[in-house]
Amino acid sequence: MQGPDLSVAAFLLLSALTLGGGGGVIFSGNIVYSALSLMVSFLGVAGLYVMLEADFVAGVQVLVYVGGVLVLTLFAVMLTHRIEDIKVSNRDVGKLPGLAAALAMFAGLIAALEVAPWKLPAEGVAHEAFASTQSIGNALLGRYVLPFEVASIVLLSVLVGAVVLSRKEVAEPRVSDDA
Amino acid sequence: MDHILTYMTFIPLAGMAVILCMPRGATKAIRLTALGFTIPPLLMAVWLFANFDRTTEAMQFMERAQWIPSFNIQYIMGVDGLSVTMILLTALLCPICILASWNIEKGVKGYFALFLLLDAGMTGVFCALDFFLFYIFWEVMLLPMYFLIGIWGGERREYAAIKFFLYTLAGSVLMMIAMLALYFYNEPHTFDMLVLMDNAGTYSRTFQTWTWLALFIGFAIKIPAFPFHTWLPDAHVEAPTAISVILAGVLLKMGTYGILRFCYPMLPLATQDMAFWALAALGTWNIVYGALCAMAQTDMKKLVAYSSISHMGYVMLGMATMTVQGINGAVLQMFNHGTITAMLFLLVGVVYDRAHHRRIDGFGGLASVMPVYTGIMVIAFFAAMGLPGLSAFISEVLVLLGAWQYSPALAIVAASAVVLTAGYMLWMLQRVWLGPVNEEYASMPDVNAREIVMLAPLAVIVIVLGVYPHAVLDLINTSLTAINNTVLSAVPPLASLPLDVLP
Amino acid sequence: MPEALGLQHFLLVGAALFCMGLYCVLTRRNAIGILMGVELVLNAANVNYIAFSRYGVGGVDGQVFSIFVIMLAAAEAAIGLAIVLGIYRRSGSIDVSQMTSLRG
Amino acid sequence: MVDPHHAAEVAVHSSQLLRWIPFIPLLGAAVNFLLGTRIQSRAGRGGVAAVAIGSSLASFVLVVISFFSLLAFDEHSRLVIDTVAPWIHIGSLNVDIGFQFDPLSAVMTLVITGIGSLIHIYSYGYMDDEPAAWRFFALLNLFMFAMLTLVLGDSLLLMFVGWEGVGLCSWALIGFWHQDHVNTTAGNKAFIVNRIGDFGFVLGVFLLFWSLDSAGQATVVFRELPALVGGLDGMLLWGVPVVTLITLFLFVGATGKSAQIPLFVWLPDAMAGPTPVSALIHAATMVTAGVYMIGRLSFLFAMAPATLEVVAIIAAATAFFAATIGIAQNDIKKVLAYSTVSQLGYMFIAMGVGAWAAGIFHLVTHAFFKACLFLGSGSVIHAMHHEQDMRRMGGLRHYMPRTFWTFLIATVAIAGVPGTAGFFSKDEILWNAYLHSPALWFMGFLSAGITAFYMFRLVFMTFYGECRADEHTREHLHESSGWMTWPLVILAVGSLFAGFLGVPAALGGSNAFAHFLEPVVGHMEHSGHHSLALEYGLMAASVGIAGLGILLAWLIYVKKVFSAESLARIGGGWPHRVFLNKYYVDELYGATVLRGTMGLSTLFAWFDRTVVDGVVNGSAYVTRIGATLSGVFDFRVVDGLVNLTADAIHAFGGVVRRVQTGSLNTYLYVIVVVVAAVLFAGTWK
Repeated sequence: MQGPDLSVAAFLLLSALTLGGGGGVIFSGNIVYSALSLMVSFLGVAGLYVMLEADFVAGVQVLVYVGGVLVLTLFAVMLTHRIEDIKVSNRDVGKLPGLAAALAMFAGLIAALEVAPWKLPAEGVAHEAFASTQSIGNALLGRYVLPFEVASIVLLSVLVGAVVLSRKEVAEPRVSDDA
Repeated sequence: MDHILTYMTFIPLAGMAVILCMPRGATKAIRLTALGFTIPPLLMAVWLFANFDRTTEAMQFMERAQWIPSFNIQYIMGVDGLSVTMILLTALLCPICILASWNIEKGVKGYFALFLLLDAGMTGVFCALDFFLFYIFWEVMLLPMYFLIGIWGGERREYAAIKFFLYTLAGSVLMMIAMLALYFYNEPHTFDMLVLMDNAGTYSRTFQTWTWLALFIGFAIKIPAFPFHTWLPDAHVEAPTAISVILAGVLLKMGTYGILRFCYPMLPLATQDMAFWALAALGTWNIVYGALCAMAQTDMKKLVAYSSISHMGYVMLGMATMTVQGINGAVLQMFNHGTITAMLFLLVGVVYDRAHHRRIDGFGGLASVMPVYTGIMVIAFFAAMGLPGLSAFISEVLVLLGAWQYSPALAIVAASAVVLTAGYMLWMLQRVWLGPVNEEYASMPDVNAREIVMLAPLAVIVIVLGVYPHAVLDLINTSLTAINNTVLSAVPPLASLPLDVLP
Repeated sequence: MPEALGLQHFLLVGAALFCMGLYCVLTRRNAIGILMGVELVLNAANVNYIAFSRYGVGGVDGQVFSIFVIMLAAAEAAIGLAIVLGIYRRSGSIDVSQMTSLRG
Repeated sequence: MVDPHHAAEVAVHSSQLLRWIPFIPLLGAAVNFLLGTRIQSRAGRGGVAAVAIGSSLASFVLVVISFFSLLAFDEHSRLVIDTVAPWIHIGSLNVDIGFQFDPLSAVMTLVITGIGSLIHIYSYGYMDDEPAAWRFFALLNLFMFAMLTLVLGDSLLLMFVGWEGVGLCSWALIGFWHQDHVNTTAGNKAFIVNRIGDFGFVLGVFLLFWSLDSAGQATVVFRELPALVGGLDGMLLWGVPVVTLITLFLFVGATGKSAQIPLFVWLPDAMAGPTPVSALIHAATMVTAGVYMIGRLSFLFAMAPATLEVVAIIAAATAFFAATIGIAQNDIKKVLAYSTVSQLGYMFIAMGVGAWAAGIFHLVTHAFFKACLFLGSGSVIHAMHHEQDMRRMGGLRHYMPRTFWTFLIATVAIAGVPGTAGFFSKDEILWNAYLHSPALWFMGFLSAGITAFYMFRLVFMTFYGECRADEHTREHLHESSGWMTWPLVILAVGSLFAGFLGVPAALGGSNAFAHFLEPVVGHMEHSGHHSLALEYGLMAASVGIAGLGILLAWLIYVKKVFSAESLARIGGGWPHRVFLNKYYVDELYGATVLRGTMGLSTLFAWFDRTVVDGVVNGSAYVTRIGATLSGVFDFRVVDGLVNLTADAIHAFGGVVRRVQTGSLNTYLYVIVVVVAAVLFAGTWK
């Protein structure tokens, strides 16, 4: 672990990366840029995970989100848009009410954050680092084995479901897109 | 026979699953399956009757398991004399009702599946000893009833079904409020009815009063007591015969069962305070009001429905008296009314099946056309009138005897209804069954074997209980005496007494 | 050892990220854009989980939960995008403001 | 559960035989109900009749055996009990299905089974063309069972079983020819009016039970009662001694069953039933149940002099008014019916003055001559092809001599001609009435004269003079078969000689009947001493007025010295109209009680459908529903609340469904706003 100053600096940097990426996602008019900003944000989050001693999750984050979800998203973007009109298809509506709602929510969250009685370890108890990968493995095959198995079923059905949903139907008239 | 109550409750549910797997067209097989799945509970009920320990008021055949531990909800089943009587009635009426539904042609599969669900719900209600479980069964029962009336009913079935549903739902909501109140009042929170009863001494008078009122209105709708009764005639008129039988035979009893199971042992102080107006006076009013309304009806089923209102008034009056005779008479009356009204509805159903209407002035002289039918019918009618030697006499005499001790004035008013009852029953008897033969129905066939099979057991029970009422009285006496004593001996919890009376 | 960084800091980042995702979901008309917003929201939740796991008393549980969240996010993305494709094939557009067949 | 003190006095015998006295007729009824149609189609009417008559006779034989075994016991231990099974044991209420046989039950059962058997036999002749004979005989047997339960039951509750059971059989037998609404209406009237009486009866039982309960030990068992009722002395309810209230309630029951004012109206209508039924139920047995009940509870009534006054006054009034109505009736059975009401009044006079044994004695003699009269009239009606109007009869003594002679004997007996049964029993009552109050005696005395008059009017109109029947009927006039006439002969013999059971001391007899009953009903001593001369004088007076009545009837209806029409015009004709229309009591009840109840019922039904929730719903809603439903009566306001709820939910749904825009954005906004609000609310300090 680095000294306090360094860790603060790292935190600030990663937060900026995360939130900046987020800002890019929401404000970019071009959906491809949005997708790329999303990637930046994900990477920032992964960095935060590392700072929080959750290196396994950080790895998963990079692999699944950056490698999987994002690529998927980009595929979808490509499949649903003619290349030439990519730019116009990422319009926003009702920015002001949305902003108001989001800010209201943010304020609410801040307020909750201030007053919530977080369940923290007692004063003076030192934080113990633990081998996160091993613990997660034990937890997944121990206490959480049932949700773990259920998750596998969920994934299987997602697999099947996605195939069924995106399967091209022969009789579909609009299928002849230049995807 | 461990877990007998669980079996009794869930065998019909299994039957429902089986029926759902059967092809839609196999109507005969579906009917037989439905019948087949109501017979084991009946046999188990007989076994229960034989093996029930009549000397203790403790719950018997208890089963207990954790269900939702985080809310301390348990699966508790058990019976005492009060509930075992009602279970007997349910188990008896269900096969009979399946037989009475033999002529249903529309949506046979759905009908019998729902019916078995209803059966499971009803049995569950009487077995459950966890308030939450009770509530679940209570609601489980409501839904099939709604569909059974709403789909297989008469002309205004949807109106009747919705009315039934809304009324009952309103009752359920109040009951749920009371349930939660009891749950949170107890520390640790619990739905265990035995614990709720044991802690009855700690509930303050105010708490008891409000909880009592919520529960009472919930149950009064089911009974149905006076201002909440109007769903009943409509539901009865529109419901198919078998459903009317279940409605009058079992569902109405749940109201009074609930009062005896919850209000009495859990809220004894409030019971003491409320019994006169909410039970005794209202019950007496029910008796007279129902009888007078019945007298003016032109539809046979409606007449029987109003007579139910009248007869259930005896139950309310009897339990309110808090005498041993009154409370025993009340529960005996619940059982007797279950069998007698079931007979009456079945009998009305028999002519309705043949003539497709139920207008009292639309018949005449059926006695000449259908002698066997008329013979059974006379038994049912005179039983409903409380003729000595038939079952209802015993219960009515016990109720009125108790009522006299409680308040002679109420007893006199209530007893005067025997004249009114004789009036409307005989009047209907005369117009439908006696007199010159109505040519239109001169060739109506007499009851067939199936109808005799469903009517004869009830007729036999009506006669046997008139001569040997202790078949039921022995079952209920110990438990009811205990419940009665709980109420009579209840004193306010110490905390609510004024400080100066404390040592 | 007093730490310079506390739970609150990370939660603050999470909250901000959450609100961005929320704003995205609220304002985008493009279905894919909305899905991206959802991903942001889920990430915000994950940040919280991991932060709780580090600073709170739950131990490894938070991390396990975040794994599940990631799993669900992946599943959601796959299905969501497949649906988007389906809708696109059916209506030629993925503008959510035109998808109102659920109107009561 | 016999009170030990009481048990020491009376040695209780027990016999399993007793239960079969009521059970055999029940068995007969069951056989005929369940298998009657089959028996009748195989063995004919004789088969079912054999079952019925056989079981009735078997029961009679058992009664006779029991009677003689009873006589063998010491005078004060004449009580046989037979407890069959436990019945109701709840709290302090302990009742068994049990029977008891003592001198009072013995007398009653002898009458019921003896005369009952004769009537069974008679019925076989009378119902010779009845296709549903099995039902008739089954019901007769069932009636026997119920009536025997009434008199043998060892508790008030079991007595009540019989009490209502006979009501049921009466209902079914009055409406036996149920295709005619007149008959079934009469049956319903009988049952419902009786129910009013029963209502009083049960209240009396309840009051007795709870009063005894508060006095120490509650019971409704007859043999335990005498020792316990002493505890009721001085007890008050509503400012009235409870004993008075109890006995008054019970007496209401008696007025219903025994057709006294004000509940007598059902009995004349009950004549719609077949004549053997009228004889058995509405003359000899069932209607005397009230008398029996008072006799059974004489110790209780003796404690309530106020009630006895009421009983005596009502009884005397009934005897007199019913007799006057009898003068004007033209239906042969109606005359007999009013005569029955009147004679029952005599019995109640006896009960009211505490002459229990005399009342029961009259019950017995009345059973003989009134059964004979009814059966005789049945014989006439049978011969006349169900013609009951005396104005179309006449001269029948030539066609049916045996019927005539037996009828005449019974008429002589009811008129109280010295030496006949009616003379002894009626004079016993009148003598006791005089001892109590001369006014009471005078009412009875007048009634005796009127009775003699209208009974002989009946005889003269029916059997003397020219036959006024039409040609066809006259051709077929014939004496009835032996099945019908032999019972008549036996009953006529009884009417002549039954009186010698209780010849009073004044006439050199020993009044064996009263002595036999005394251990049960006790004896009420009258203060003061009256001379024999007075007793003889009173006897002579009543014989005299009876003779006067007979003479008057003879002058009017045989000699035609005065025409009946001119008599009817006396006083502007209104007395005759009043008598003919039975003092308009039916009309009065119809206009008040019946109309009132029906009106109340209609009102309540209307109220139920229209008003119950009208206040809640408001008139606007009523109008709206009213427009959509067909008739005015479909206003159904009670339903309104429910419908209103449904409508409200629908309207609410109409608003709420706008929220369901289908736009995900809108949903989200709602969610966000709500969550934010919750957050703020939750964190607000």
